[in-house]
Amino acid sequence: MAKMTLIQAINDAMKVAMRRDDRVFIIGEDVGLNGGVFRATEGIFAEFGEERAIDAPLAESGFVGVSTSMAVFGLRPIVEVQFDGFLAPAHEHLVNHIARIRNRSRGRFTCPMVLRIPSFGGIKALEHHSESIENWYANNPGLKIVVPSNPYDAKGLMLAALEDPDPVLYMEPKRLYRSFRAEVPEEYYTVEIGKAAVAREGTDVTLISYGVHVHTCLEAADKAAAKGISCEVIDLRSINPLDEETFLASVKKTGRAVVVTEAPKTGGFHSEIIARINDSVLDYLEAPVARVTGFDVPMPYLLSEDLYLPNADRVLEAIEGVKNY
Amino acid sequence: MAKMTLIQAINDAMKVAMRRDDRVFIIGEDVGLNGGVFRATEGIFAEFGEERAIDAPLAESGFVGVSTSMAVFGLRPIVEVQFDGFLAPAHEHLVNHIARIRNRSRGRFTCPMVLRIPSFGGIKALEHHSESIENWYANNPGLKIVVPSNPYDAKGLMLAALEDPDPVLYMEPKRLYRSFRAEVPEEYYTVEIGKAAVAREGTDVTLISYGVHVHTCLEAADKAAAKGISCEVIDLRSINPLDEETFLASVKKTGRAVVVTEAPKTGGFHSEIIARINDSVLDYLEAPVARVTGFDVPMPYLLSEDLYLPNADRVLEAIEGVKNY
Amino acid sequence: MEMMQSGQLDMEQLFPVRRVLNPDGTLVGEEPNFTTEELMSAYRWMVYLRTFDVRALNLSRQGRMGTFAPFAGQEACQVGSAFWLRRGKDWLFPTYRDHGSMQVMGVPGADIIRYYMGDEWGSHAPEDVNVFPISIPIATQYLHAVGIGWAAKIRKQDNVAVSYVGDGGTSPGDFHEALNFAAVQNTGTIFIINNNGYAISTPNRKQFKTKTLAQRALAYDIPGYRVDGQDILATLQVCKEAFDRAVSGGGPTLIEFLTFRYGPHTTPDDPKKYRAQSEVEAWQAKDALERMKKYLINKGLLTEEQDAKMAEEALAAVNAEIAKAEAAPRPKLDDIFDYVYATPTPELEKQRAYLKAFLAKQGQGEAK
Amino acid sequence: MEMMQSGQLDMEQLFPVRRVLNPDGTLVGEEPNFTTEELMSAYRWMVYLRTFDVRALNLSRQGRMGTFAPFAGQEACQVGSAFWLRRGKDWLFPTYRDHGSMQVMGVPGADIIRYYMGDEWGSHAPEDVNVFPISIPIATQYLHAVGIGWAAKIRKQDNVAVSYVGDGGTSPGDFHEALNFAAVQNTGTIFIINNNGYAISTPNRKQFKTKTLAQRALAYDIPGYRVDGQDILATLQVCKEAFDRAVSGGGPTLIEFLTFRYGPHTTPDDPKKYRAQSEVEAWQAKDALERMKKYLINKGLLTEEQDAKMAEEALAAVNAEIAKAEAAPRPKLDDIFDYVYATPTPELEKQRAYLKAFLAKQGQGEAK
Ligand SMILES: Cc1ncc(C[n+]2csc(CCOP(=O)(O)OP(=O)(O)O)c2C)c(N)n1
Ligand SMILES: Cc1ncc(C[n+]2csc(CCOP(=O)(O)OP(=O)(O)O)c2C)c(N)n1
Ligand SMILES: [Mg+2]
Ligand SMILES: [Mg+2]
Repeated sequence: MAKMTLIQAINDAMKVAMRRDDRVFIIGEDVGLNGGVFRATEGIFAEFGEERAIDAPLAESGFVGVSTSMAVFGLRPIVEVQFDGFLAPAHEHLVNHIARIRNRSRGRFTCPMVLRIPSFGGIKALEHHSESIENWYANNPGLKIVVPSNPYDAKGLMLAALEDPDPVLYMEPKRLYRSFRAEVPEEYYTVEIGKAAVAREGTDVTLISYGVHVHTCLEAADKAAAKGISCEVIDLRSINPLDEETFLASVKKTGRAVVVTEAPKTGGFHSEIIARINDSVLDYLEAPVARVTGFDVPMPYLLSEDLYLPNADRVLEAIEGVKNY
Repeated sequence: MAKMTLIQAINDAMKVAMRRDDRVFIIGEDVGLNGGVFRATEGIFAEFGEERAIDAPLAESGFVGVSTSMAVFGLRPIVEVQFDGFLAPAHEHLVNHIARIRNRSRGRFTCPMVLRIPSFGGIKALEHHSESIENWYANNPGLKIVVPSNPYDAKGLMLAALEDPDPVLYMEPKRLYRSFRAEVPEEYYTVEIGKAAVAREGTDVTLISYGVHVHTCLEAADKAAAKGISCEVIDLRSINPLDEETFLASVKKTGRAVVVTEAPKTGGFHSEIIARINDSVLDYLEAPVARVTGFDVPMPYLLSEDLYLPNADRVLEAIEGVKNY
Repeated sequence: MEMMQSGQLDMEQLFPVRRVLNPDGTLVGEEPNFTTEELMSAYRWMVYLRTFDVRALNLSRQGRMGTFAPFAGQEACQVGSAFWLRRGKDWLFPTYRDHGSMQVMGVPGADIIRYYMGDEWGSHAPEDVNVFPISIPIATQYLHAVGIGWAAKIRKQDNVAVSYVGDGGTSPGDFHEALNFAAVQNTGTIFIINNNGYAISTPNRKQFKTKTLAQRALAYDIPGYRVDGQDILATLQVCKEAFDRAVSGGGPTLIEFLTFRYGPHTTPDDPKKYRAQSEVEAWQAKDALERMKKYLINKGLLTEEQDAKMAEEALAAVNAEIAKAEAAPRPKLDDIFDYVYATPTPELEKQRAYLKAFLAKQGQGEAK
Repeated sequence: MEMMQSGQLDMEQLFPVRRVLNPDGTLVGEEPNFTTEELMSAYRWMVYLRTFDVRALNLSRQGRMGTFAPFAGQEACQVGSAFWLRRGKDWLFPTYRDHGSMQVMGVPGADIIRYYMGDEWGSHAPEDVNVFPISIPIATQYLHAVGIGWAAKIRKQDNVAVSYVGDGGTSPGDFHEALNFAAVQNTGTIFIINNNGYAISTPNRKQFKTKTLAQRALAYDIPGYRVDGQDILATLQVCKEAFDRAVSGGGPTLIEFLTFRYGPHTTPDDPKKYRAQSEVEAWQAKDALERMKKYLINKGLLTEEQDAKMAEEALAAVNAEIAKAEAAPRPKLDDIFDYVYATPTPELEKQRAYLKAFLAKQGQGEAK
């Protein structure tokens, strides 16, 4: 075991995978010699050479598009998009090809690819560098979407994604890259894609989130505890497949829920969670499910970023709202 | 008054607008001499010439991108994307520029543009020609999204969209292009963007949809009536802004709701409607809101299309489900 | 002054149209060195494909399949570009109009008909045939072709990939990104442009300013060619050169075929709206099949009788493929759920169960 | 054989590097015809911008603004390309590194600092300054520039638009789509490529295969130039030719500036990871400001004293802009809701009210 930050865990996972499987390679902008703008690929160029740590020309459609057939050919691409907002040029390849090739060819061709997307806000970056883009793909069958919230899951989900026979969007919460360290096994292990985790057990209110805001929820849960409210925190870990069993069981138990995501409110993925609760455990609800989200505005520039982002106090207010409904 | 099909109403609206305002022009693939692959722009090239009915090179990013600054310059582009699935190459321009230029420049630059998107399935077309792409943009502030369900609204919403100071995605249900005719005033009029319509009044169950499936709901309502269930049908007409008042009032009255959309189920826009019901009128619900949607699969090729699409019988089953809950 | 210089370049002269046979079937220059077998095989393919295309368009018109994109007029481009590829080794990334090339590469005609009937099984290529499903999103397939060459390079293999676009397909950004990636990585990729003069109704002059598309190669320092697309010997010759270059690590090639589609863009299209009948006739006078036929007859390799027989055989073969397609089982309900992922998600299983239960209740069972 | 032909073209010879001043400030050829006022104004701008850039990078390092992209080393490209534009008439579509051009065009330095501090108001150009907000999505702005020329054509006006990309910015599809659209429509667009050798860490050789980027012009039949980006007289001269062409309906021009950024890509970047110090020094030896200064002194238009004074004035001016920016009001809560649409939706008003109520409850009022 070693103490690693989330980005070290991602880096370690990629190295472990590349040592085990020579079909795995990394492609993207500045992922080679430079080790990535976030240093996620630090040391990989040195250890594996420029054929497996590829600095592509600056064209997302291009390197996502070529990676598609490289995966079909039998390689295992890890594609790094430099920032969330810059995945947009590759949208056509994701929705019309990568997500569909297995289905279109009735299994004749498949596209096992991991697309790494540094995601979400909170690091006071320039515009287009702090986006919540999961909703571009949450309604797009054929893709899987995972979001780690801690170093252990980051490594395990990356290795699981590389084993997965289907394309996986791996959304990395930038804000957590270096925010804390945790124990991470040095050896190979996987965290099953499609299984949520109970990050904290509780009895009064269920808090549901993924990525950064699992921590916002944990912080809010502490504050709520101080006020005598016991919160259970669910870390979805995977947006697709969505592990409804875990959060439905919790809501069944607590009868109260708060969903926390960072994307704009209207049409955000959190609404699917509310819909699932409606589908299956409506009768157990003691109060409407509360949602703490971003606002229906473009991600503000850094001076106004904090106004936009969900925080523990906003979650706490929502917790009290559903508790005292 | 004249009886028009939905596509004739769209054609008429564009001509009316172009006669009133010489800043309005149409750009897209084959929209000029050929009159568009659906004949939506029939006669416009002849009447307004090739500078106002522009056959662009085959590049969606290109003609959506140039139209952005043409709108900023002071013109009023109507951009036709040939089919829903081919909007993907222009995704970057929509999410990073068109939706944001007003906000980014604090009102200094604006982008009044109407993007026409022949949408949804039901016409047994080739693949990528029958997509429900509203979810790419339903979580994207800065854009408006409208979907007409009849010729009268089609003309009124088009003219309203052309008056709108902000970009409007105008999703055209291909399946309704020629499916029926209705009275459409010859003169200029607008249908306010952001106001839903009560397509049919009822007391027992509220059916909420837009576009093609307003008709699926009406058909189901007939079948339900035969079984003694009175359904109210809400035609949202606009996805953004979303007129929650109208459907919340109805659900408050009926206590039962079925949401019908064609996109894949998970993460579809219908879940936002369920979330809004949860937010505001949960206590009035006699049963969980039912959803009749597409499945979590890519839009099937034409032989399997009918398996995928919501139909009146599936809606009827849902109506009985919520009624007998 | 730099401007003058580049402006001075005469691209039509820099990229002369490669031609081996004159429209009347006589040789432009010296005899090309193809074996009799190659000559006969190429011609037989064209005869078969012309027949296939005409019958398929009829099927579509009769509603026995959905919208179809015919290629009649472009046979020499399709056959020449797929002719040299190694089955089971090389790759082909077609558009909706390249079912000629697909069949030369080994895709059964029945599969193509099934695709256009609206069955995904039509895109399930035989195990030893590396033909990607038809790409309808224009130009995206150019990048896929580059990925194969790049992957092959990494694996120290020599797989060649051919991909196609039309004249309109040279406008999307992916066309540029693909050529640039291929040039930088020196991949074994053959980029075909089937310039048939129109993108649906949009003529070349509204699509690009230049007199040639081959000159796009100059932007990437890769070889570019213009070829008479109605001359099977020219298409075979240039594609062989490109194939040899690709296999030997010589990198990518851009080939512009000057050709024409005799029919509509797709079934519902009405070409009279945007092009003159005289233009169609002018091209038909240069027909690739006629030209090759005359050449073979002059060479004593073919008689009218043999030709008529070949046509009969082609028709029989096409009809057999159609029969096979129409006899094939219709797609099953499970098909739409089984191939979204290697293993359906729990949610997908619920949806499958819901649909089956619903249909059962409707007394429809699996049927539609 | 066609291949040989195009392969034979020597692009470096076809697109010779335009240079007016040698690195030592002496003339390459005959005296260019610029007025003394133009010469002094161009030099003064470079001195001001160098000062601005150095100070801004420091502000960023001190945390007084966010991540910043410095352009020191590229002043001659920025000044030369914006110099001839008509305020209130022509348009400029900058990248994150073109705040030099933006200021020459009339954007206050204070606005640029506010932008990098993280305030959208920094992108609110003065009413008579048609400078689009910085485009960070690479190459998208090239299409915006084409749209202006096209719209102007439709409105029978002669507005010129200039847009920029770096060497990396030539790879996205939008670069190709923009050049093709501009060529077809013959728009009055000036396409600048600031080729500074690297896209963050990625060197030219991994970005493209060719020896020049100017040759991309050959793919569209538009004029292309290569220019010494450290020579203000060369950049002014070529850009004037391009401007005159654009205004007179002569169509688009592609200009490749050979230049270099002395500093990091952006504040957090460490160039030592990917380039040698010797390379930086080699470029600094060709510095545009030094070169022009020598020229002006030789010409008797400038003395060391005047130069020193100019530097002082520049520093004072820059400090004034910084002071203005730091004194500017911080963005208000309402700002994030007021500009999403011309009129906020009912839902947005609810969200605004919720946020205000929440902050009030937190006792934070409007403040953060
Ligand atoms: C990205 C995209 N946009 C639009 C279309 C619709 N479309 C199908 S074929 C076609 C014209 C293609 O013309 P060309 O590239 O010349 O090929 P051809 O059909 O002439 O063989 C268009 C616009 C598409 N398939 N993909
Ligand atoms: C579409 C897109 N992808 C990635 C990025 C991240 N990024 C910002 S600058 C840059 C390098 C640009 O290099 P170049 O075009 O040469 O311009 P320079 O920075 O050297 O001036 C990259 C990859 C981006 N801004 N946009
Ligand atoms: Mg064509
Ligand atoms: Mg650069």
